[in-house]
Order: sequence, then C-alpha cells, then structure tokens
Amino acid sequence: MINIDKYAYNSKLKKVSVIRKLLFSLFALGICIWADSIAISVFIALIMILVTYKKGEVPLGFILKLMLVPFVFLLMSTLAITIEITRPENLSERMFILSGSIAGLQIGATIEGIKDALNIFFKALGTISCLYFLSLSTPMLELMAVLRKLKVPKLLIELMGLTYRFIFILLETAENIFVSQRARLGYEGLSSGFRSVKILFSSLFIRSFKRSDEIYRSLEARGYDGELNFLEEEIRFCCKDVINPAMFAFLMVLLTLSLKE
Amino acid sequence: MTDNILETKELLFVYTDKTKALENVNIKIKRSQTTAILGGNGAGKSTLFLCFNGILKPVGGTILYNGQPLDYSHNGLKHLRRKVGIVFQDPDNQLFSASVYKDISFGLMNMKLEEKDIRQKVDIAMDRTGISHLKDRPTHSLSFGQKKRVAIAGVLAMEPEVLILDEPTAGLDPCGVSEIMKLLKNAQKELGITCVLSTHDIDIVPLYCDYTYVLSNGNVKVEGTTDQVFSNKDALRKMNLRLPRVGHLIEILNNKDGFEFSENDETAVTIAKARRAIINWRDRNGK
Amino acid sequence: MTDNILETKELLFVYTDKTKALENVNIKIKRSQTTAILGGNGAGKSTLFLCFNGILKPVGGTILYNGQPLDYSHNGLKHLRRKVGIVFQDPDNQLFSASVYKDISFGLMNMKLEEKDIRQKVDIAMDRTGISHLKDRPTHSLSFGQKKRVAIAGVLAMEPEVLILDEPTAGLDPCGVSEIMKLLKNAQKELGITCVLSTHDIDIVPLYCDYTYVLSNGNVKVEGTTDQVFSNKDALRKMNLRLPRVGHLIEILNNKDGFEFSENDETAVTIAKARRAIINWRDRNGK
Amino acid sequence: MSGKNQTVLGLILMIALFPQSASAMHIMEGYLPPLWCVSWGAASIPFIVMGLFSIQKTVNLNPKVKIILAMAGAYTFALSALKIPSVTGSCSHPTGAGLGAMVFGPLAMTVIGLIVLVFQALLLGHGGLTTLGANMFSMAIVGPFVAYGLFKLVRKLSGPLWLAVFLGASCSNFFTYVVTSFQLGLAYPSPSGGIFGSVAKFLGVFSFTQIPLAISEGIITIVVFNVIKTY
Repeated sequence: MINIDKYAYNSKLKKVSVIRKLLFSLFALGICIWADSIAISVFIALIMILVTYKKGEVPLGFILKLMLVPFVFLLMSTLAITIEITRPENLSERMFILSGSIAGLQIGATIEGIKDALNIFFKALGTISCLYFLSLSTPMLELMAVLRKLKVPKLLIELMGLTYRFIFILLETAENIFVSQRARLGYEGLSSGFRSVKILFSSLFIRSFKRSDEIYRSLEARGYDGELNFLEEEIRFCCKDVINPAMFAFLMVLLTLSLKE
Repeated sequence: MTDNILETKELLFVYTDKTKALENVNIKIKRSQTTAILGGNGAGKSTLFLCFNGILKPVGGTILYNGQPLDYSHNGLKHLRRKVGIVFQDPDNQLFSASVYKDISFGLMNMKLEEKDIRQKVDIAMDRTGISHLKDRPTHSLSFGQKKRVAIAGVLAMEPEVLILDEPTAGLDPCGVSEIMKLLKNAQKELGITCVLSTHDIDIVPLYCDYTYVLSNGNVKVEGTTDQVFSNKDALRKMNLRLPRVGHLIEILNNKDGFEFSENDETAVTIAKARRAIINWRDRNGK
Repeated sequence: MTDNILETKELLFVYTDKTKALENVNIKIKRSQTTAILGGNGAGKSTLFLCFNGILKPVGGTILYNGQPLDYSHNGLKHLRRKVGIVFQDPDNQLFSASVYKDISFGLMNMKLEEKDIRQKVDIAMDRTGISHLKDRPTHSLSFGQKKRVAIAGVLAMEPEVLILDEPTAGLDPCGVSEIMKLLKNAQKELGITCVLSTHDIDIVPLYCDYTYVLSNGNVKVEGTTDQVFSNKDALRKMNLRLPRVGHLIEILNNKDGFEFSENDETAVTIAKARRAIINWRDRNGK
Repeated sequence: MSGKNQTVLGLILMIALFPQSASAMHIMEGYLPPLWCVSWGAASIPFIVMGLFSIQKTVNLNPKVKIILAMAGAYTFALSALKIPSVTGSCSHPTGAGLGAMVFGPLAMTVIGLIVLVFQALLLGHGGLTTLGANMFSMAIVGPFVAYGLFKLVRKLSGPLWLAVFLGASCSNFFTYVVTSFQLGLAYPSPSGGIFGSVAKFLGVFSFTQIPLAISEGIITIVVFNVIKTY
C-alpha cells in the first residue's frame, strides 16, 4: 500500500538503534543545509542512497523513483528562481544567457540565477536523500517512541498513533472501492472519471465515519475512558549510537570547511 | 456463585429509530460452557452482545452477571468490561494500534496493573494465540487470520470470565476456522472461560457448542442443548437456518429411505454421531 | 468461437514487494459452465480475478479472452470490463452510490448508453435479483444479503458474458447462501453466462460447480471436474481445504468402519450422492 | 512568440498536467534556508499549543472525539496518497484542510494538519522535516482559518450553504498557494525585482496547477459536504 512503510519494516537496518539512524540522518541533513555547497550536497546524497541501498537492501530503482516524487515542485520552483523578468532598460546590468521579450519586458535566465538554482537543486536532492534514508530504515512506530522520549505532548502522540493506524484501514478501503469502480468502467473518460472521484471521496468519508463509531465501541469494550495507555517499549541505545553519528558529522564539517577555504 | 454467569430477563432494546432490536429475550449463559447464539443477518445477535458488555443499555428488562443486576456506574462498567470481553467480527475495528504488542496491552493498562504483570500477561496471551512471532510486526501488515488472533489475544490478556465472539470464523478458510476454534477450546479448558459465540457456520455449532439459542427478529425462537435444537428441524428451517449437512443426510436416510435409526441416532448432526448412527443401524440389522 | 471463454497460459504475477502471487498458472474457463477456484486465504484467487478483468496486468504469460490475447489499450480494456464482470467479496466496497437504483446504473452510465436503455436494463437486473422493492432505498440501510444482491445486480445489468464472483456466499446465513446460489444458477441458465467463483464454503462446490481448480501459493495444485477433484482427498487436505463434511463421513465409513462402497460411491461428497452410496451399500448387502 | 518561449510554455503545460501535482505545494525538504525553517516553525508553535488545548477540552467532554479527529487526519492523508489515473489526476487532489476546518474548527485542524504533514513527509516524500514549519503555516494554519472564516462569514450574510462551502474550501486552497509563494519569495528574493518580484514569479509559475486545484477542491468539498449533511 504505502511502499516506504513496507520497506522500512523489512529494512536490514531495522535492528540498528533508532537513535543512531535518526542522528545520522538529521546531522547529515543539517550539514547539507548549512554547507550550501553543491559538492557536499552530492556527496551526502551519494552516501545516503548507498547506505539505504547496500545496508538497508532497498532496491535502487525504488529509491531513484522516490527521488522523482518532489520533481514537480523542484522543477517549478527552480524555474521560478532561474527566470528573471526586467524592463529592457535594466538589461545592461544583467547577463541573460537565454531570453526573449514579451510586452516590453525582458524574460530570461541569468547565469547567477542558474547558479543559484543549481545550488538549491542539489541541496534539495541531498537533504531529501537524508529524509528517505530515515523513512526507509526506521519504522514509524519507533520514531513515535522517540517523540515520546522527547516529551512531546501525549495527546499529540496519541493522535499520531491512531491516525497512522487508520491511514492503512482507509487506504485499503479506498483501494477496494477504486478497484471495483474501475471494474465497472468508472474511469473511462473525463466525465465518468470525475463522477467516480466524487463518489469515491464521499463514500470513503461515510465509511470512515462508520469506522470511528465501530472502533470507539470496541475501545469502550476494553475499558477506554479517554486515555489511550499502552505498554511502551523502551528505546535501547548505547553511547556508540550517539558518538558514531557525531563523528560522522564532525568529519563532514571539517570537509566542508576545507572546501570553503 | 450461581450456575448462570450471565442471564437476561425480558430484555428489551429499542434503537433510536424505534426499531426493536431485542424483545422479551430470556437467555441463560452457563458457566464454563460454550453457548451459541444463532440467527440470520439482523436477528439481534450483535445488539445482545453489546448489552452483555454494558456498551448498550437495555430499555427494559434486566441483565444479571453472576446473579447480580448490571451496575451501570463508571466503576461497575469498568469491572464488567474486565470480566466480559468481546471479540468483534471485523478485527480492523478492534485493533487501533499499529503495534501488535501495544494493542494487546491496552486492556491491561486500563486495569492499572503493574508493568511487570502486564508484560507477563501479554506474553502469555500471545503465546496462547500463537502470535508471539508477530510481536514486532505492524498491525497493517498482518493477514486477516493473524489480525483475528491478535484481537482475541487482546481480549484474552485481560483474563475475562466470559469471552463473547461475534462471528469468530467469518472470512477464514476451513483450516483457519478449525485452528481458531481449537485455540478457543484450549483457552476455555485451561482458563475455565465461558464462551458465547454467534456464527453463520452451522456446521461448527454441534462440534463446539454445548447450548444453543436461536434468535429471530429480536426474539428467542428456539433454545436447548445443541442436540435438542438440531433435532427440532422444522423450527430451524423456519429461522433461515439449516441443518448441518451431515444431519440433513441422516434425516433423509431416516425419513425417506426407510432407514430406521434409533431415536438417539436419528438426530445425529456431527460426523462422529452420524457414523455411530450408521454403524448402529448396521449392527442392529445383523451385518 | 472457442470452447474456452477465458484461458490463462503460464500466468505470472509479482507484486511490487516481490512476492509472487501467481506463477505458471494455466486455467481454462469453459463457456456457460460454472468453474470454482478454491484455495486458502492468500492463495492468489483475488489476484487471478483482477487479472481476468484487466485491472491487474500480469508480469508474464498470457490471458486469452475468446481465444484472443487481452488487449490492454484503453478501448480494449473498456470492452473487456464490459464482458467480464466482477462481484467483489465485500459489497460495501462495491456499493458506493447513494441509492440502489443509482448504484446499479453506475456501470451502464459509464458505458454511455441512452437513459431509456439504462432504465430498462436496471429494471431487468433488479427483477432478476429480486430487489425491485429496494429501488429507492439508500444502500447503507440495506442488510448484508440485500447488499450482496444489489452488487450482483450492478454487474448483471452490464450484461457480461463472464461473471466472476469472489466469495459470493461469505457472510450470508445458510438461507441467504442457497438463495444467492439459486439466483446465480437461474441467471446463468437464462443468459448463458459463464460463472467463475471462489469460495471457502466447500460444501456448496459439488452442488453448483462443474469444474474446479485448487490454487495454493499461486500455483494450480489440483484441477478437474468437481467430482474428480473431490475424490483426490489427500491433495485437498494439503491445500488447507477440507472435504465437504458429508464426503468426510463417507470416507470414514469406507476406510475405518469396514463399509465397502463401490468405487463410484466412495467419493460421494454431496448429500444426494452419499445417500445413493449408503442405499447402494444396503441393497448390495441384501437388506 | 519565439521558439524558446514556446518550449518554456510547453514545459509549463506539461508540468500543469503532471499527475503528481498533489505534492506540488509542499515545499520540499532542504528548499528553505535555516533561518526561514526556524522562523516558520516558531510561528506555528503557538497555534499547535492552542489547538492541543482546544482538542483536550473537547476530548474531556467526549472521548470519542479523539477517534474522530484521528480518522479525519487519516482521511485527509488517504486523499493525498491515492493514485488516481492521470485523466483526472490534475484535478483530484484536494488538501482537505478546508473541509476539516469547517467541520471541526480551525484550531483542531492545525493539529490534524501537522500530523498529516509529518506522515506525508515520512511516508510519501511530500514536503519535508526542515520545511515542516513553513508547510504547516500555509496548509494547517492559514488554510483552515481562511476556510473557517469565509464559511462563517457567508453563513452570517445568509448566503447559501453550497457557496459557503465552495468559497471556504477553494479559498483555503488558494491562500495556501499564495502563502507558499510568499514563503518562497521571502527566502529567494529576485535580484531585479526584490522580494515582491520573486513572489510574483512563484505565484505565476504555480498558478498553472494550483488555480484549477483550488476550484476542484471547492467542487469536491461541496459533494462531500452534502453527503455529511444527509447523515
């Protein structure tokens, strides 16, 4: 259903302490943003993808496909950064390398703009691979356990836990409805497609409402009175789980500084 | 300690839209036995179950637990729900945590036990239902049959005196059905639990149930030991139910084909009993 | 026109997480017959059905419809889905429109027929499934059995050549089961429809199905006419399935209790056949 | 129009019809400079705290609310995770925040929105952790408040229900897009036009996907709202 989730539970890195994975990815992410250099971004992206692929045994094809998820945003916003629109009289100051004019305005891309855009592009690529490393190696339940350790309000964590469970129930329902709509020609053509989408959304809504009723009932039957208490599994970690990521971060900082010299 | 762990007297339940779900229902659930509640879709079985657990409050009549009328106060309900556990038909409605382990611990946490005890009880319940290996799996990755077991474990962990099961075998393949029923039988033997179950799978009733009620339109239409109920064939058919097929075979042999089974044997509904009936007949007829 | 309306050749289907749902599956569905696909939970039945309808595209092998390989173009799929209808297991997933009438017309509307035709076809389908009186009811107020009928009507209205039913009897009470099966038999007789169904309810297979495939772990393990399949008892048991209970009784009588049924009779699995077996035995033994 | 312009236009159109535009308004991981990540996060915190308090208050009165709110979050998430064929793809991914705000109130929706954004980042790769604050501000705070405000306003002026719902939902989506463009513009001011020039650029580029999306969100929300009403 949600492939990221599936890979996270099957990852060979699942046994590694969540603290180590979390620190590793967050440090890398932070350095990527702070360093603001294409070389570091590419380097971190390569490390993250390699670790996820080699150590986590997530198929490379899947990781690369994930990289395309924010593609639309990346392309559109990078386009916006690259493009410059000026009056022709300001033109002399800027070096357009690609331009045209519409309605008396000069539209095009400047070298600076392209440089900026490239930098942001690679930075985004680097950081998103840190994010994917985390979500492809760490089951959501463990991340929520960390949040609990960090004293995030209990209500928020409870709501997260419930939402996480319900997401899969609803997605299964939605997929079943979707398949049976397709079986009856529900998405052939625009008008029937739009009709089917409307039906899908509204019947999913009704189903989720009914589900809430039934789940509440079964919770009541087990003594629910407003508090969701479970046995929490303790997060186990040793000093190495903190020191190793810190060492990695330290080395990366040194590398960055030496590059900036 | 009375003989009947649960008893209803002239139970009346009316939904907000004025449909009577239960009317004048008198049911006695015998301690440590398995009672089947049969009935077509919409006969009122689920409503009855929710009344047993105090989730629904009947409009009229009384429910006795251990001879005492149900106490609908906060503490009374808390106590009742610890003693009377329900396993719902769709495990997705019951499993609300993504972690198998957490979900099973939920009821115990509500009982405010000590952590050590809870861990122990959770482990025992997982062991009993054969799901210890699923401990670290997220709920949504389980198969239907596995979810069903987790749901049962979550209720068994609370060590209830009465275990109510709404369609415990629905959606399972034949092998899954017999595994679940065996698991329940074992739990019952070891813990002395009283079981109440509803099912469409008529064939399992004579195999696992001691006493049977047949509901129809919110009324008890037939009741008795399972053998008695299944010998009342015409009544069953009127109720949208049928005989187990083996019972049907014996009936035809007896009524149409001139086999004259003894009175005891002519109502055989399980394979074992039908076998005996036919062997008895052979022996009596000097083969 | 070939004899087999649907045929798969070395079908292979692999899910994104690399689990093989179907492997080397060769199945022939004979025109105007009823074919049963048996198998435990997760054996691959639903995947196979979705392949038949073009919802899933197999990774390897071919599916022939009327002797032609499936055409996965937009128009090809449109045509296929009109001709091969699926009734899903849970009617709640199939009924999504506000009223019964609207729901049944869903497929017809998507076929862009004229309103007059649509009305006519919906009326016929409702009539055939015995739900004309429910026409204006909202779908969520129906009982489970009624929902099942509406789901069937919604597919029948499109006048398919092949009707695929995933667990058509799951969740129905015994009376509901035989009504649904009769309804299907009638529709088949009148319209010459080919039926393919999967079921856990082993007992109905010998009653209603001509040909049987047994799937296990995505492979066809046993196939043959229903009689042939049910005489292969050991294979069935290995497959997480069991014999119909009547068949089990006859088997025990034959193997353990020294009844020597004739070769034809020892594989009886329906009430009618078991009855004949026992009567034959009686007559042979000079009673 | 020159050949170059045609290519640019073609590129933009292609993007506009790209089926994955659902995630297009989530600022992706790593896209904002550190200062802005922190600022938007800080700006969002008070709303979350208020939201949590308001939810806790209702939960104390009715424990069922917890289940319903979580279900609402799951519903919103499910809509964004569904893969619907490309024919309708560009017009079928509402954010659901507007609907939620009209049903549960904007404060509760900020918390639900946060949860949905976290799951979208971790499970779908929409948005990110460092940009969580910024996305939260545009989608889980501005969106719901706009929706709720407009809905109440239209009802107060005794406008028809459908109009209130439509304006609420589509404007919540629309303002999310405007705020996101501002966030990006602030972070990446244009060398020639400054902050506003940059904002204008982002508004322009994203309008291709976001304006149809806002309208379709309005229409679909009316449909769903009608269903709720009959229940």
